[in-house]
Amino acid sequence: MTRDFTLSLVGAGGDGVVTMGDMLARAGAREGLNAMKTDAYGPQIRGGESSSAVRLSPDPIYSQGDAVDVMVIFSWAGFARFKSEINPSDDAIIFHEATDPVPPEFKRGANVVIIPVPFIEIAKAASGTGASKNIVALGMLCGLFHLPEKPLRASIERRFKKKGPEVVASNLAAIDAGAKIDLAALASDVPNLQARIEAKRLDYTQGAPKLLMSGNEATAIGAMYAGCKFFAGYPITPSTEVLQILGEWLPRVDGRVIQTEDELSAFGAVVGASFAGVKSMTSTSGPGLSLMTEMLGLAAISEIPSVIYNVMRGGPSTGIPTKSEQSDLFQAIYGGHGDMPRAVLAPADVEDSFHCIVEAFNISEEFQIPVIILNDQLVAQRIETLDEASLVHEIKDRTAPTEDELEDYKRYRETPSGVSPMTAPGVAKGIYQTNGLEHDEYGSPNAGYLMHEQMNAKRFRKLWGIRSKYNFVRRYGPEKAAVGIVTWGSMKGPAEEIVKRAEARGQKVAAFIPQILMPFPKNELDQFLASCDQILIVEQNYTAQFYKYLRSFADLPAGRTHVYKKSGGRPMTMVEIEDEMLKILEPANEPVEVMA
Amino acid sequence: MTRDFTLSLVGAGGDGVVTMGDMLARAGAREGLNAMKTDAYGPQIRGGESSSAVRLSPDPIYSQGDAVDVMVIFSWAGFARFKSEINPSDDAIIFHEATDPVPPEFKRGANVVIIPVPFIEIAKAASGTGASKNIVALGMLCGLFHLPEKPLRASIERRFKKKGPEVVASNLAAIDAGAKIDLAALASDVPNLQARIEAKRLDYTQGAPKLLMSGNEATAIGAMYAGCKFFAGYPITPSTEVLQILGEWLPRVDGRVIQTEDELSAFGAVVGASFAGVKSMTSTSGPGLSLMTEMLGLAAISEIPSVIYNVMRGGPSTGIPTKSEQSDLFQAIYGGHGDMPRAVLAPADVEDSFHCIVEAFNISEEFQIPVIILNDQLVAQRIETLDEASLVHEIKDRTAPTEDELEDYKRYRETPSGVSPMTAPGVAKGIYQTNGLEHDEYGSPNAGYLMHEQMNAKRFRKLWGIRSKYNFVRRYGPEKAAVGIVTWGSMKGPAEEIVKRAEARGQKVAAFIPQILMPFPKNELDQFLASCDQILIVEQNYTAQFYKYLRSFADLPAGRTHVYKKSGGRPMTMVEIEDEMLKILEPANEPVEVMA
Amino acid sequence: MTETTYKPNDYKTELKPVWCPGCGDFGVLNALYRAMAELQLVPADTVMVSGIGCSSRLPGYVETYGINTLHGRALPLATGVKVARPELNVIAVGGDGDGIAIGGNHFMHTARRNIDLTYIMMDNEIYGLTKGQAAPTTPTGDKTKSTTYGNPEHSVDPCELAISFGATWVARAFSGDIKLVVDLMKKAMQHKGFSFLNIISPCVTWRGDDQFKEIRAKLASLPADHDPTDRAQALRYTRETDKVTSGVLYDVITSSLDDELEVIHQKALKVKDHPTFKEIVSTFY
Amino acid sequence: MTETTYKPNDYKTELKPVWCPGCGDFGVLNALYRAMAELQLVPADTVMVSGIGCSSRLPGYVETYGINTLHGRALPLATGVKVARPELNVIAVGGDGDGIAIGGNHFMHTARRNIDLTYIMMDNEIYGLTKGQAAPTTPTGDKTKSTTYGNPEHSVDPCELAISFGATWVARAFSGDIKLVVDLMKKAMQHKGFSFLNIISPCVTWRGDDQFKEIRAKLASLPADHDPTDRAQALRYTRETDKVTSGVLYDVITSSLDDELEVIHQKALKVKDHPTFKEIVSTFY
Ligand SMILES: Cc1ncc(C[n+]2csc(CCOP(=O)(O)OP(=O)(O)O)c2C)c(N)n1
Ligand SMILES: Cc1ncc(C[n+]2csc(CCOP(=O)(O)OP(=O)(O)O)c2C)c(N)n1
Ligand code: SF4
Ligand code: SF4
Ligand SMILES: [Mg+2]
Ligand SMILES: [Mg+2]
Repeated sequence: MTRDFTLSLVGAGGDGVVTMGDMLARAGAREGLNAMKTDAYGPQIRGGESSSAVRLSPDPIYSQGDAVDVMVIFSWAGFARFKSEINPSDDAIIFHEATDPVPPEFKRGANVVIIPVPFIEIAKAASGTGASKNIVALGMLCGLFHLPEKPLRASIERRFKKKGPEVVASNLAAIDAGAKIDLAALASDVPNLQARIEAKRLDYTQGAPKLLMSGNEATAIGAMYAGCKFFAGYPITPSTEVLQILGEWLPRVDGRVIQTEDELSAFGAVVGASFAGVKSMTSTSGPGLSLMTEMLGLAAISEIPSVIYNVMRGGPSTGIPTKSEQSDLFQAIYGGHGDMPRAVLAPADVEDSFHCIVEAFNISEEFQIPVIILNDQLVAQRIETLDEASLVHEIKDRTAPTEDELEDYKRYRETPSGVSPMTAPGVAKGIYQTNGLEHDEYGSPNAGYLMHEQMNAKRFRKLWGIRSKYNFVRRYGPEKAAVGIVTWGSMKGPAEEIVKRAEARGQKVAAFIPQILMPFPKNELDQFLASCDQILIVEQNYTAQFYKYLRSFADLPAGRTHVYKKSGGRPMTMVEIEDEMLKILEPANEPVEVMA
Repeated sequence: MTRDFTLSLVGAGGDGVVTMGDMLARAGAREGLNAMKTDAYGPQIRGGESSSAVRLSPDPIYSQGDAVDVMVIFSWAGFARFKSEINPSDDAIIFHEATDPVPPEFKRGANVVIIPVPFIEIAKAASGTGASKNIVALGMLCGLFHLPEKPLRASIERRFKKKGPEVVASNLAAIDAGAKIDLAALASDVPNLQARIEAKRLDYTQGAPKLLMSGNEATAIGAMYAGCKFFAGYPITPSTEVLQILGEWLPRVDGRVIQTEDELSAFGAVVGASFAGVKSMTSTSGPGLSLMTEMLGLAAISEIPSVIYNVMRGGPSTGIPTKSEQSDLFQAIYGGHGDMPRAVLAPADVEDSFHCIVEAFNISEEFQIPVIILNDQLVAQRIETLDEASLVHEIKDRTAPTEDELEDYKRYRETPSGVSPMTAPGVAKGIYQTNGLEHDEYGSPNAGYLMHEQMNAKRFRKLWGIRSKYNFVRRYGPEKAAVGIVTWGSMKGPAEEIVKRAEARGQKVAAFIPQILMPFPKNELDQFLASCDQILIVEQNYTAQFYKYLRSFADLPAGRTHVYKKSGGRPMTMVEIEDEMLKILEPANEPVEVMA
Repeated sequence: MTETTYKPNDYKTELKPVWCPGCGDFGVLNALYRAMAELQLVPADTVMVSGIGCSSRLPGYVETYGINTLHGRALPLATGVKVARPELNVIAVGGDGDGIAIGGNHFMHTARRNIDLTYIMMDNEIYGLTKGQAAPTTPTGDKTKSTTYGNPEHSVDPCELAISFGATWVARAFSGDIKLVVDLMKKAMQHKGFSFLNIISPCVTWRGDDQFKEIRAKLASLPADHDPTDRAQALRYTRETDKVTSGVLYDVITSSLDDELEVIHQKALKVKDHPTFKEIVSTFY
Repeated sequence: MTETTYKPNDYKTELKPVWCPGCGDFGVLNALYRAMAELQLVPADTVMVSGIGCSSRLPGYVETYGINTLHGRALPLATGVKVARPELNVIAVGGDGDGIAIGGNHFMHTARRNIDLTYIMMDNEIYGLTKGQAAPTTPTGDKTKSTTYGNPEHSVDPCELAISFGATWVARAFSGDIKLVVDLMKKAMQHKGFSFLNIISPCVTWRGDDQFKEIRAKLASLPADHDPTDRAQALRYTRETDKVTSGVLYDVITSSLDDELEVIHQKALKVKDHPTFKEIVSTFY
């Protein structure tokens, strides 16, 4: 028995492995299990290879997991595409479609069990079509590994209801047929098969159903929660879901959604709508964020609240559009000509995605500043379970000017906080013109250097206020640690797991994960740095963007700071980071030099 | 007598002060004097206030100068607009149009002399029109202060030849009339007038004529020198001159120039033309640079040589389009999603502008990488004298693949330098497709994470090669110094002057000015840091972009590093930086905290 | 509110225009004050949006809410304002370079979507603010600061483009002809949908003082029987070189995106009327 | 060189298209191989440029120099290639979203300048690569991934736009009708100036398998007396909803920017023929 079960499904086009993964994760969530699922696709637009990894556990799940316990392979050719990304555990059990024999080049671990199963044949016999082989496989897996079969059946009924009772019935028949597969007959040559399967059976008791959603979904509902009433966007992988979900839902709560001709206009419309007094956002990915650079400056200088949700994929340029990488940090923090303030947030998991979007609106509205959220594709597109109770967050609104402030109304009035009273069209005494030219307190163009310095100071002063109010940081591990891991975004999962495992081994390892990157919670970081003997900065990009950013304002301890960074394209595994961390505990290790 | 003469001319629309400044600087250059001239304008498109400052000296000129020796004011209303930017010296002599009396609010220094002169009346009498009052003033100034009258007359002849002999004659008459002005009569109340004027007479002997050009002009001719044969651009202040000059000149040397619909297409066309094998560039300013962000990533990943000349104006957004600021550094160094290499250069004066553009083409062509030049508006649009002999620079070209390399041609072949053989259309065996998707050595799309890491490494490896070959740095002052100033761009002038003045005072002050900012000449910087007790970083922007960038890779000495930064809009004066430097020599001074 | 009627001067702000003496944009501005007064537009309920250029400075001189955006991006922001707050009057203004060069795509798509706003282009056939480079409207062959040897490109007619893009109301006028401009501005603002008014507004500084005279000489009116609902007929008056025909070239009614979004709103409410957050979240079980 | 004649297969690269089985783009690709062979285009002297989208993957499958650029930016790069090296054959390809949504402005200006290149649009009325959102070509009312309640926007006809923008050769064809596509591709490439070929190329994945049947049913040919030099006549075949008329809608000759730049070159040489650097510099004394 195990409390942690990771399954990997691989197939060619039409094999339905993504559906399988989805149904299983959903079934798990209904049973009250924690679930996490990540899909991967080849370059084909449709009909290409795909894979789906599902992790289920009654205990917290930190990441998709490094090694896979059980695999179902419908197509070895498909598997070939993903083989560098899928890591079967030493004693994995691999089921494969019997008509597609194991290719000679497949290197199996000594203790790995490989069992051919005639999924297609069984599916045909049970339901009249080989297409339901994925459902057969689900039935088999449930029976063998104690996966949540009941909710799976319910979900089949729901999913196929529209297609008529026969379809439902034939799919249920496929489940049954799968459950009845006689493994002993198929794998008579495998010693101890029953015991090995037994060892991988999921040990759990049913609990209250959990929500299951992706980071993009959590962002979309978070936006609605925050009161967003205008969305403009342009489709781009891996963030398009936000446009699609809000396109469906926002009109139901009196919001409006438009798809624009490009990203320049998407963010432009957001700035316009927000000027008009409506909470507004866009979503995009790297190429779109780059295109929004100039408009970001307009939002900053005209102090118009606005939110950009950016999902990071592999870069630069079109790069690797479907894979995760943490390489838009520089663009988010520094992108744009001139000195322009902005805030930058980075969710560390699906639940955070909800909190970050609400926080983004809060910061943006309260401080009249553009806010960028950087989500990892990994978090944005994987699905995770969460508790409904966690979806609660304070909501802030733009404060309307007082009557006093409307006398001789100064849109950009000097204030200690840098935040000035902001009206919206309709207020007779609050009329003003804003612009991207430097301006005086009324908003009138002014090219004087003293005014420029004053207005820069006003705009940047807001960052201090944000920093003092918003210091959303996660810290794991003991008060004093031998190694402190500093990382962000999706790397939180592995980092948290490493801390837990170190604790179990009696090692003192801590982790620091900021959800707000700009303005950076520097005090919290300084405390953390002071509490650790060695620092390991972990990030998924080639140029060590996070490390360089931290260096630019923090005093990282010389000779005791280490960087582990890597290009994206495959999630960093917990084990590789842990190995790096363990190396640091050996004294001979030298810090890395990183190019300027 | 003086060897350093600074004149400031201020007028309203139509007063012709900019022409005056121009003629005077040109006359100086012809005489072999060093000259520097900077103009300034009010917000009116035409007919608004303008001012022109001219500095002349037989000795090197480092900057436009902090204080003004002599002023001509045609309009006190015009002066009011610039008063915070013009600083008359304690014993300045101010001539003003007699019909426009000194306004009561004008605060004159105790030793400042103010002399009303009926320029308009004299002009009318001499040439029949008050419009030549600026020429009258020039005649007067030449006579009084020993300014180069002969070349001035020659230039009047050339300038007005097209308008006919009467116009020439009347302008020459204006010069004569100015020269004959009887100052003693106009300023009978000024004690010691003759001696005071005498003190400000320029002491020089005629030398070989010098070139006189702006940074934008030096850039345009440098581009031609480097072999640029394609230019695409979109007009934007303060860099439009490059488009205009190349539009006129490039076709004469078989080059082509197009004005595109926007900056995205301008840089796109450059990348296309360069792919086709032709040395290509664009010019722009902040807003345009922001718009080119996405295309920069394409140039980086597809490794297409390309040059962007960016003139920095006041930001963010439209900001202050006609004024200087060093605030596009972050965008140039960090702008863009994903990890994307680029090189960044920054000329420190007009002559450097020539060298930097040639160097930009060299780096770009040799390393197949986009190169951005950041010029300060101050350098780009002021005019300066230089020696023709200085306009010499080595030129590098793209290396064509060898026959061997064309067998099984790999456009992105792994090489130790990261530079791969690059063909151009027309070469039968060198056909390849490039793209913004991550790709393998042939250029075919490849989303594998190992390939991505490999290609990132290949692309970034080029930076090490550039760093080892191109370390264009200026260093002034003693080997060991009490204070070392680290600055860039137009701040070189004041820094160099401060070093000279400190030397004269017996203080040990050094300065370090890199012309290449990315990859940064780190070894040279480290040596400099090691050679100075205290470090003063000087830059003209609000957020200390240069300081933060330096921090991100260099170990600035803790507790001994100081930052002096300020928003743009007015050139930083030598004196204010010197004051800051002097403060550091007092031990009580504390380093500044700068926001993350 | 005590004030109930607005006079032209009530729409004036304290800012003094930065334009050159004699610039055509003064006529546009004065006409706008009058048109607004005649329509009694409520300043607080009106938003003017512009790009960057001499002409784009105009919102600063009009007492309404205003956004001076980026070069070429007036229409995206105007779209955001109108879609988010359909009850507001939205007027976008700017130059020919702003609207047709860098902003051409937004012009196309805003017209196509028939967003209910008025777009006034001050067409001077040049880039004024940057001191005289060729615009897409600059006649072929003309020498400008950026075309030493004459403009090598074919020029466009903004009204032709507007009609092709899908604008539902398109007119042309000359800034020297204030009465007509006022009249057309009023009609444009009253039109339901995207109305485009091209005002020939000479740049005396970079195109010369003669422009006013030359254009006035070419001015022509639409024939009495012109049918502005006939697209082909309307297009006949574009690409004219010998004449500048002013008046309402095109005028039809089709659905506007802001209306269609209300239709969607109603459809969406039928599917699920104001779900609570809990209801939204529950779809993720 | 030993090889003197090219067969369609010689233009094939080793890459296997990533397109879905049945995608209309296969027909376009095959037609292109044939058209190139019939014209005996020299691969080394040909540059294909595309944006981003399913269709924009095409250059990778054709043995010529190629640049897969950014979403929407094929034409600026194609312009750079052609202006810098006028002797090359330049073919730009891409999707309707790429060319009309994000790239619409470049479409307009490249057509206006009449750059001598061929632009082939694979029009599937959808964003294919991003999995099925509405494009500017998606019919009004259609439900897509981004228009749950039906597309609220008016759609455009790419050929109408091309003609309005100033393209000098405009044709429409259906990817299922390979013979005509080959023929039109050849004509397009032989045209001197900006030629635009709109190929209806169904997306079976996001628009459904029926597309091929439906379009085939609507296919119509131009009448024999169609005069492709008559702009108004050409425009008549745009915005059709009941028919899909294929063939050469428009075909005229005007100067192309690349030619005009050569005229400028000659003018410039007359002013100053190949000045040395010293001569250039001497103007700054
Ligand atoms: C992104 C960007 N590119 C270029 C500019 C420079 N620029 C400002 S206004 C302008 C063109 C002005 O022409 P037009 O829009 O016709 O307005 P006009 O001044 O003629 O009224 C340009 C190119 C800019 N501000 N921003
Ligand atoms: C700047 C930018 N925005 C968005 C995208 C995402 N994107 C890729 S292709 C595409 C649209 C594809 O549609 P189309 O051009 O019609 O080509 P098709 O796939 O239909 O052939 C989009 C929106 C991108 N790659 N870059
Ligand atoms: S430059 Fe031209 S358009 Fe601009 S204000 Fe002057 S006259 Fe008007
Ligand atoms: S998604 Fe559509 S356009 Fe793309 S390859 Fe598939 S069928 Fe073709
Ligand atoms: Mg204009
Ligand atoms: Mg498409």
